[in-house]
Order: sequence, then C-alpha cells, then structure tokens
Amino acid sequence: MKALLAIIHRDLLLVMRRKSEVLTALFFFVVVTSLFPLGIGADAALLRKIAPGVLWVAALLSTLLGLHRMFAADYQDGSLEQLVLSPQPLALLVTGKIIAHWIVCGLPLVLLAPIIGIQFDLDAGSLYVLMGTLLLGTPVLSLLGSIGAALTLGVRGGSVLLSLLILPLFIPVLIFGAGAVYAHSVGLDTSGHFSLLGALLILALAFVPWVSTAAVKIAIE
Amino acid sequence: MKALLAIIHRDLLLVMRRKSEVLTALFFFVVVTSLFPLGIGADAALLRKIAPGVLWVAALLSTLLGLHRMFAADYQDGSLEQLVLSPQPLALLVTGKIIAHWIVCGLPLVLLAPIIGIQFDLDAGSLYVLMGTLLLGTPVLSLLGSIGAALTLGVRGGSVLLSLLILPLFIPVLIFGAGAVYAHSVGLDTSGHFSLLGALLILALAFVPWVSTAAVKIAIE
Amino acid sequence: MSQINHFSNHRLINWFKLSSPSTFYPVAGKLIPFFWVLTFLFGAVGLWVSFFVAPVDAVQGQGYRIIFIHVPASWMSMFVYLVMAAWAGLGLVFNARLSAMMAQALAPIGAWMAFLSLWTGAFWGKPMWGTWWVWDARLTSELILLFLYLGFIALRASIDDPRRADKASAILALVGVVNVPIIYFSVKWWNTLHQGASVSLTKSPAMAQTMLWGMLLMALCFWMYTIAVTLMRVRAIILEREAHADWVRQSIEVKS
Amino acid sequence: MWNSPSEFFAMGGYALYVWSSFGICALVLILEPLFVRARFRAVIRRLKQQQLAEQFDKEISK
Amino acid sequence: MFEGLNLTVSSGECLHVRGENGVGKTSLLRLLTGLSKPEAGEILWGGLSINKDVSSYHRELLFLGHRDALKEDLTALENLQLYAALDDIHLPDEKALSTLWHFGLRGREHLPVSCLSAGQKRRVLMARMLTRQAKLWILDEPFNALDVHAVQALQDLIAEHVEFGGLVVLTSHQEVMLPHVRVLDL
Amino acid sequence: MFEGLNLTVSSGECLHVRGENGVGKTSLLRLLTGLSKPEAGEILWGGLSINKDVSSYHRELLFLGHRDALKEDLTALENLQLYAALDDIHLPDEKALSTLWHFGLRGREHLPVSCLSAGQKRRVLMARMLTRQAKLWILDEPFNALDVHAVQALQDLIAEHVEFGGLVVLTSHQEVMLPHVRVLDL
Ligand code: HEM
Ligand SMILES: Nc1ncnc2c1ncn2[C@@H]1O[C@H](COP(=O)(O)OP(=O)(O)OP(=O)(O)O)[C@@H](O)[C@H]1O
Ligand SMILES: Nc1ncnc2c1ncn2[C@@H]1O[C@H](COP(=O)(O)OP(=O)(O)OP(=O)(O)O)[C@@H](O)[C@H]1O
Ligand SMILES: [Mg+2]
Ligand SMILES: [Mg+2]
Repeated sequence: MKALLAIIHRDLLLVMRRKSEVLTALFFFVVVTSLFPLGIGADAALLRKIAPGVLWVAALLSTLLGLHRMFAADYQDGSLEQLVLSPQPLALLVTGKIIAHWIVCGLPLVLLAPIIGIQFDLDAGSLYVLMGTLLLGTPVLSLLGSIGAALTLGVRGGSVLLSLLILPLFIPVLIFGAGAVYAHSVGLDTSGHFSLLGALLILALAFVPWVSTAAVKIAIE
Repeated sequence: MKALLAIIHRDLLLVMRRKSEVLTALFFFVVVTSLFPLGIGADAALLRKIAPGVLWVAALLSTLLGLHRMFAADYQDGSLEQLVLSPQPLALLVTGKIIAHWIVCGLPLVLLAPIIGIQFDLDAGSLYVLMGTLLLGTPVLSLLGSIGAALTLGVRGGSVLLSLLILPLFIPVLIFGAGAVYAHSVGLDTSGHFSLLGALLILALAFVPWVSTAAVKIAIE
Repeated sequence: MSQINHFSNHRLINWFKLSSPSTFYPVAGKLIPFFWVLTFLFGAVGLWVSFFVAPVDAVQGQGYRIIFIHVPASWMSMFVYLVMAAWAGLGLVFNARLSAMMAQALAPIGAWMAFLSLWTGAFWGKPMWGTWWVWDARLTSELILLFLYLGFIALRASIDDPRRADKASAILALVGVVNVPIIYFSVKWWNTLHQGASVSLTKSPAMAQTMLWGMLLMALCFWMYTIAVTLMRVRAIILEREAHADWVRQSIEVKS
Repeated sequence: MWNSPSEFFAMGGYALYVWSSFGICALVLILEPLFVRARFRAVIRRLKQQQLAEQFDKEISK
Repeated sequence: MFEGLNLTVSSGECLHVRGENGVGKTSLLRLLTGLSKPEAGEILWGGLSINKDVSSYHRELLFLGHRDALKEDLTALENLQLYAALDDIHLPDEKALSTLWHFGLRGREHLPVSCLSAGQKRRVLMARMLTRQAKLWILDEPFNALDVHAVQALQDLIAEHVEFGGLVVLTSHQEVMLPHVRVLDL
Repeated sequence: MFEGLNLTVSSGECLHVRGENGVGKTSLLRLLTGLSKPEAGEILWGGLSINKDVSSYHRELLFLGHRDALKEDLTALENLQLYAALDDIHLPDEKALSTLWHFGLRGREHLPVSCLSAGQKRRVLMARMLTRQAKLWILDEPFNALDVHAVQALQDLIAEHVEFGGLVVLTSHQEVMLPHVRVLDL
C-alpha cells in the first residue's frame, strides 16, 4: 500500500514538474470538441444531436494522447527496469501508474465535460448522465490503455501503433457511454447502460493490472 | 538537391524498416472516422451531413499523431545535431523531412478518403472535391506541423503540447477544406475555397521551412 | 540468440514430439496436398450447387448468390480469430514456439477473410439496401475484427525480437478475444433505436434446402483452404525463424 | 435453369455485384497461396546462398 | 550464448566480468538480475532459484545498468528519496543530503538532474548505492564517465561493501584496483 | 562559464581537454562546433569566425558527442552510407564494407544497430570517422565503452590523423597515449 502511494506520488510529481502537462490533455479535449462546430457548421439542432458522440470520441482521443507516456519515459531512461527490480510486486506499481494516469488524464475530463456540453446546448439532465458515464468510463479507458502502452514499449512509432491496437478495445465503452446520453435525451431509461459500464469497470479492474504487468515484463526482457 | 533526396530517402527508409508505420497513420484515420458513427448512431442523412467535418478533423488528428516523430527521434539519438553540423544548408534538410512526412502521413489520406467517404454515403462529386481539398490541404498541415514539432523538441510531454500549439494553426485549413465539400454538396461554387487553400499552401511553402529551421537550431542549442 | 534456440530445441524433442518445429515441418508438408484436394473438391461441388442447383430467391433475384461466399468468409473470419487466439495463448503459457508460429501464420488469412466478408457484404448491400455501407452492429463488428487482425499483424511486425513479438502479440490476441463477444452482442443494446434498412434472408419464407447445402459446401471449401494456406505459411515461418538450426540446413529442400 | 451463357453472365441484372464479389474473392484466394509460395522460395534461396557462402569460407580456410 | 558457464560467487567477493565489446557481458548481468530469463540453466541465490521468491531476491539486489534510470525533471534529492520509498527504505532528509554531499554534489542537490553533467549523474547513482542497503550489487560499467576522484571514491565504496560481506559483480574495460577481486574473462 | 580562455590549436596537433565531472568539457566542445553560441568572445577557424561561413566550416568538421547518433533501425552499413550521402562524400559499397570490417564488425554489417552492443556501436562511429575526411575532429569521451583493442585502434586512428596534419580536440578521463598531445586542464 505504501508502495502504491509512493508510485502515484512519484508520477504526479513528475507531471507537476512540467506544469503544462496537467492541462494539455484537458486542452486537447476542449480543442477537439471545438473543431467540430468549425468543420460541421453551427446548426444548433444538429450539434445537439451529435454532442454525445463527439464528446465521447474526444474523451477517447485525449486519453489516447497521453497514454504512450504511461510507461515509455520510464522505459527509455531505465527506470522501468528499476521498478521491475524493486522488492514491491510489480502489479501494484503498474496499478499505481494507471491510477496516476487517470488522475491526470481522466478525472479532469469528467469535471470539464459539463462546460463543453453546455456549448453543445445539452440540457441539465443530459449533462449529469454525461458526467456519470465519463466517471465510470474513463477509468476503463486508462486501464485498457495501459495494456496497449505496455505492449508498444520500445517499439519505434509506438504511439501510433498504440492507437491502432487500443481504439478497437475502447469501442464498447464508447458505445455504452454515448448510448446512455443519447438514450436519456430521447427519454429512455439509462440504468442498463450504467450497469454495463460498471461491469466493464469491475472486470477491467480485476484483470487488466495483471495483463499489463505481464506485458511490461515482456517488454523489459 | 542531392542532399534533399538523400534526406527523403533516409526518412522513408526508416519508415519502411518498420513496415507497420506506413500504414498506421492511415489506420488511425480509418478508425477515428469509424468511431463517429458508433458514437453518434447510424442515421444516414445525419452522417452525410457531418461527413466533411468528421473526415477533415480525422485528417487533422492523424497528421498530428505522427508529427511528433518528425524530429523527435533524431533529436533523442543525437542525429539531429549531426544534421545541423552537416555541410548542407539546414533549411534544405528540414524541407526534406517535411516532404517525407507528407509522403508517409498525408498522401495516403488523400488516396484513402474516397473509400471512407463512401461509408458516409457521399456522392461522387463530393468525393472529388474532398480529395482535391485534401491534396492541397495536407501538405499545409505537414508544413505547419513541422514548426510545432521543432518547437516542442526535447520538451517532455512534447507530443501533447505540440497538438495544443498546432491545432489552432490548422483551423483555417479545416474551415476551407470542410467548407468546400459542404459548399459542393449544397450546390455552391467551390473555386473560392480552392484558391484560398492554394494560397495557404504557397505561403506555407515559402516561409515555413525557414521558421522550422530556426526552431530546430534553438532546440539544439 | 537463435543459437540458443536450437540447443534447447534438441532437448525438447523428447518431451513434445509434434510441438517441435523440426518434426512438425515435414508432417505439415505432407498434409498440404491433402487439404488442397479437399478444397478443390468442396469448391467444385459447392460452386456447382451455388450457380446451377440453388433456385432464384424470390425477393432478391440472382443477386443473393453472393451469399455463397459472403457467409463462409464471415464465418471463417471469426473462427480463425478464435483459433489464432487459442494458439497464441498456448504459446504464451507453455512457451511453445510452434504455437506462436501457428498464430502468426493464421493472422493474415484471417484478415483476408474479414476483408472478403466486408467486400462481398458491401457489394451485396448496394443492390439490396441501396448503399454500400450502413453502421449496423454486425457490419461494424466485422470491421473491428479486421482492425484487431491488423493490430496483431502490425504489432508483430514492429517488434524485432521474434520471441518478444510472440509474447506481446499473444497478449493482444487474448485481450481481443474478450472484445469479440462484447462487440458481437452489442447488437442488443445498440442500434435498437435506429436500425438501418436490412433485408434478411432468414426472415424470407423458406430458405431452400439447396441454398443451405451450397453455403455449407462453400464453407467447407473455405475451411480446408484456410488450413492449407496456413500450413504453407507456417512452413515458411519455421524456415525463417529456425534458419540457424542444424535440421534446417540438412533438410532436403535446402540441400538440393 | 440458365437458358444461355449470356443470361448466366448477366445474373439477372446483378452482374456487377455478383461478379465483382466472386472476382475479388477468387483473386484474393488465388494470389494468397502464390505469395506464400514466393515467400517460401525466397527463404529457401537465402538459406542455400548462406550454405554456399559457408562452404566457400571453409574451402578458403583450408 | 554462454555454454558451460558455471560459477559461484560467495559473500565478501567481487567478480569482475571482462571481455571484448559484444561478448555478452551486459547480457550476462541482465540474466543475473532476472531481467531476462535463461534459455536453459538456472541462477541460484542462497540455494534457491531467483525466480522462486522474486521479491526477497530483489530486496537484496541493486542493479545499475548502462542507463542512469534517473528522472531528468526531478532533483537529485527527489530522485534519491523516491527510490528509497519504492525500495521500502527509511531515508531521512539529512541522511539523503549528506550522502549527496559526500559524492561532491553539494550545491547541486536541488538542481534538476537534466542540468547535471554526465559524471554528476553517475554520482547520484553512487549515492543511491550507499543508501540502498542491498547485499548484492550488479554494476554494468560503473566507471564510465567518472573522473579520477570519482573512480577512486567508487572503488573505495565497493571495497568497503565487499569488506562487510557484500557481493559485487561488475563489468569494466578499465583495471579495477580492489582486494578480493576475481576476474571472469568471457 | 569559461573566462579568459584563449587558446590556439594548429594543424597536426591534438588537444586533450581534461577536468573533473561537470567542469564544462562537453560545454566547451559544443561551443567549438558552433552548436551553442558563446556569451562573449569568438571562435575562429582559419582566421574567420565560425559563424561567418558555416557551411564550409562544417565541411571540415567531425563531431562525436555523448550519444551515438546512429539510427537503431538501420544496419551499420546503411548508417554509414546515409551519413556519407548527407556529408556529400562519395562512398562506394566496398569501401564502406571494408571500413566496417577493419573495425571488427565483419558479419554484423547487415544487423540493425539496435542489435549491437554498446562498444560495437562506438565502432560504427569509428568507421564514420575514417570515411568522413574532415580536418577537425571534435570527440567527446570517445573511449567510453570501448574494450582494450578498440581503444588502441582508435588511438592509432587519431595519431594517424594528426600525423597527416589533422586537428583533434577530445575529452577523456583516461590517459591518452599519443604523440603531439597538448593537455588543457579545465
Ligand atoms: C459490409 C457488409 C456486411 C458485413 C460486414 C457482413 C458481415 C456478416 C457476418 C460477420 C456474418 C456472419 C454472422 C452470422 O452468421 O450471424 C454475416 C452473415 C450473413 N450476412 Fe452479412 N454482412 C454484410 C452485408 C450483408 C448484406 C448486404 C446481406 C444481405 C442483404 C447480408 C446477409 C447475410 C446473411 C444472410 C448472413 C447469414 C446469416 C446466417 O444465416 O447465419 N450481409 N454477414
Ligand atoms: N537485441 C539484440 N538482438 C540480437 N542481438 C543482440 C541484441 N542485443 C545485443 N545483441 C548481441 O549480443 C552480443 C552481446 O551483447 P552485450 O550487450 O551483452 O555485449 P557487451 O559484452 O556488454 O559489450 P560492450 O562491452 O560493447 O557493452 C553482441 O554481439 C550483440 O551484437
Ligand atoms: N542544461 C543545463 N542547464 C544548466 N546547467 C547545466 C546544463 N547542462 C550542464 N550544466 C552544468 O554545466 C556544467 C558543465 O557541464 P558539462 O556537461 O559541460 O560537464 P563535463 O565537463 O562534460 O562533465 P562530465 O565529465 O561529467 O561529462 C555542470 O556543472 C552542469 O551541472
Ligand atoms: Mg555492455
Ligand atoms: Mg561531458
């Protein structure tokens, strides 16, 4: 447990040292969502219709953006070897890194989403649903993403390959997440979507750290 | 001139050595465009309406994705220093790297766009316009992007910062590019859009290599 | 590195006879013609049934005959993925190189099957639905399957060390397998609201017995074909990866 | 069932769709084993060359 | 790669692995740490295979590779403290500081590591060696980039560690002046 | 950083820059190459400031830094040839190969550089030094990671270069056994 906190502390400290990094995933989210009205035109009804999809796709992409850094920096400077050689179980350290990633890249999205949602003219109810789905969904994205991040370690062009590997895995989250907001906007029940997202989260929490740990070990070898 | 060819050859060779890299920017384009229907739903009329915007935003993002690698790998292993110290004018080498980037990340998008367009149910005329705008627009993206790539050299988390710096610069290209397709689909004249894109390209070709060269020199120092 | 491979290789022969590339290589060579014969047999009969025995469909006219390649290709694309993931998993657990090679050999053919399913589906959709593509759950899931194959191939291609590539791609294949049913069943929750136009043969009154037979025969043909091509490819892969082993140097093909 | 070859090839007006499906399918299925065979032969050729090179090396060192 | 390699290192000994470029010294050290697995054969520590009880083997092991494994954005002090936290070692501020000072980093302990020179980075690693309290040290070319004083300091450090019953395995292309050195030529 | 540093190196001389870790050797070499600009003062080459005619100064200059500057995905041979193309030097295949063989890379010329050991990579750089035909060599710790033979080969290379009227500026923490060496202690 102390080790878990230590690694989270370390990763957050590293992010804070480059102050810009805290905000960039967030800004990317904002910029991408604002690109759409520019590319599509300012028809309010149309925008409202596509809002859940666009917001969720933007969330996916901005998670993706920082994903490669989850292990890559440590791999390159040799710190990852040292983490593998530390007396702590590696799975714990990997979990710590995933949590740190979510705090930096996922949590801010959840908090920022309503503001963007307002720009797309969503009503209050939809905004709550949006935040709820993001709260459940973004940890799943960080978790699944860690597998890709570990698998593409040391692979040149890894960050591009990473998106290829991981986007298909993100699709269920996208479908349920955007689906819930859409369902709410047409007055349907959203509890099904939420329980599915919850189930995904629990499953991912249970299995992903082990998978990522295995992938990290393979990369180090 | 020989040096220009030499550097293009070198960069293409590097990409070919990782066969996957040629295709990944392309796949990313395909995957991102397919995410939208998944998030938004399968209403054909709606999809047709948002198609130009989605395709252009996806083109922007997939250009962005490979951008960081334009100079970063050379910077990290010290090759960039050697390029600066080579007897060739640096601006020439930088231009070569930009051309290589376009061949790998831009040209394939132009060729692939019609296939994606069909999935969004665009008609033949729109597809031609789409290809035309991409042909003029993607080189501008590579050129502008090179400035960002050079400015963020050696900055940890540079690839995220890069997108932040460069996306605003991409916006004019996006507006004219997607605008042309939209204008065509509602039966308006597109020559204005095309000449604007052409002007952007010429301007970028004339100035950007010098700016990027200066940025590279600053990063090295 | 590869030198080590062949030292340990000789020690392993006693343990797992057929799981060693050196014993499997000639066996595969002998099996290949057998599967080619089966492929042509099923193919000939299947094509004959599809074009000359199966009657015209009441709703779709002659256009429906695409079914005879569309459905086999679709089935194989999914089946091959499962088999590939199984081999990859075996390779990971038992550290067996041959299993990993089998997975490596299956990926391209699986990707081709997914591609064919998409292509034939699109060319069926145009006359029947009036569009090449709709974002319906089944179509989308097939597209994602193609992406999973391509991801597997791309990951393998970008890792130089084959043993590391084996393990990394195995993890990817296994994770992807979890994704397949998820995507597949998403039909239920997603797209119930706005379904694209869809014509379904199974809903039309009676699917002629002969049609079913044609489909089954063609499916068998595709199956045998997949096995034959996979065995051919796995032989090439074995030679590439065991180039330094003594048995490769002494094998007939290399010697003569 | 078919009264003439031309009727067969017309496929009741669906010729484009049916034949391009079957065509591409045949193309892929035929090309694929050819590619694999080419790859196989390339490996064999390389192995043979290596062996020759080693033989030369041995003869020279004698 | 290595065949018929069979050796035992015991407490209070230092093994100097030598050999030409590319002979496999780095590979051997990585095998010893357990970072890569041997194709055949086994590596024992205290009679047990190192893969059996990984965690307690790692507790007794310190490995320094070719790369520095320091976070360039953090200061020398922070790097030292974070490693201590991960290694589960209590390291009060004063002790960390005095160790850094001991290796000539006085006045630089609050600089980000990216501003240190090649040799100064290696000195931070020497500070880690002192604070880590591991029994087995595995060092890959530890004298690289160090100046004469620093080389001397490191040799003293190693000698002392060996004196108190520690084990050291290292590679170096330079001569190593130490008592109790055994040389392994690959 | 450096004040009152005023020195001239002339044809046929080798300057060995020494000093403790962090004293500024690397920084000095980078100033000499023109990669970083001095705060005050000037660097002259053949009587002209190096910033005047950059291109022809670079044509006579070869710089090897801490890092290898090799593309890991390309083979040793390709690396050599691509540098030749960029440096505008005609390098036929046979010559490139024989140079690599000369430095003990026979059989490894077609391996990607990522598969070479630390010392083998430095040997590729030595091959580049031989093919580059520059007059002024600036080398930052060139003996790092090299085994005894390779160190000897490199010293011979440098000696020969100096013999034929070349200039060499290098840093190293080891002794350099060369005629015509001038030592600069920072
Ligand atoms: C790109 C477009 C298409 C794709 C990716 C696709 C994909 C698939 C897949 C994966 C299957 C196997 C799944 C299963 O057996 O349940 C399948 C089966 C089938 N598809 Fe398609 N399809 C496409 C277009 C079409 C079209 C346009 C039609 C007909 C108008 C069609 C009719 C059928 C039929 C009848 C089956 C067999 C179902 C059964 O009885 O099992 N498909 N397709
Ligand atoms: N990833 C790799 N793939 C294939 N071969 C490799 C790989 N890494 C190293 N080798 C080869 O393994 C051999 C041993 O490498 P290693 O790095 O252990 O050498 P070393 O003894 O540490 O050399 P040096 O003194 O130059 O550091 C070398 O011949 C090298 O070419
Ligand atoms: N980017 C930087 N910002 C601030 N200070 C720096 C930076 N890089 C180096 N320094 C400082 O400049 C001094 C000289 O560094 P330099 O790398 O030139 O040393 P060096 O003589 O090459 O040492 P070594 O033998 O360890 O390689 C050091 O004290 C270092 O801390
Ligand atoms: Mg080594
Ligand atoms: Mg230095």
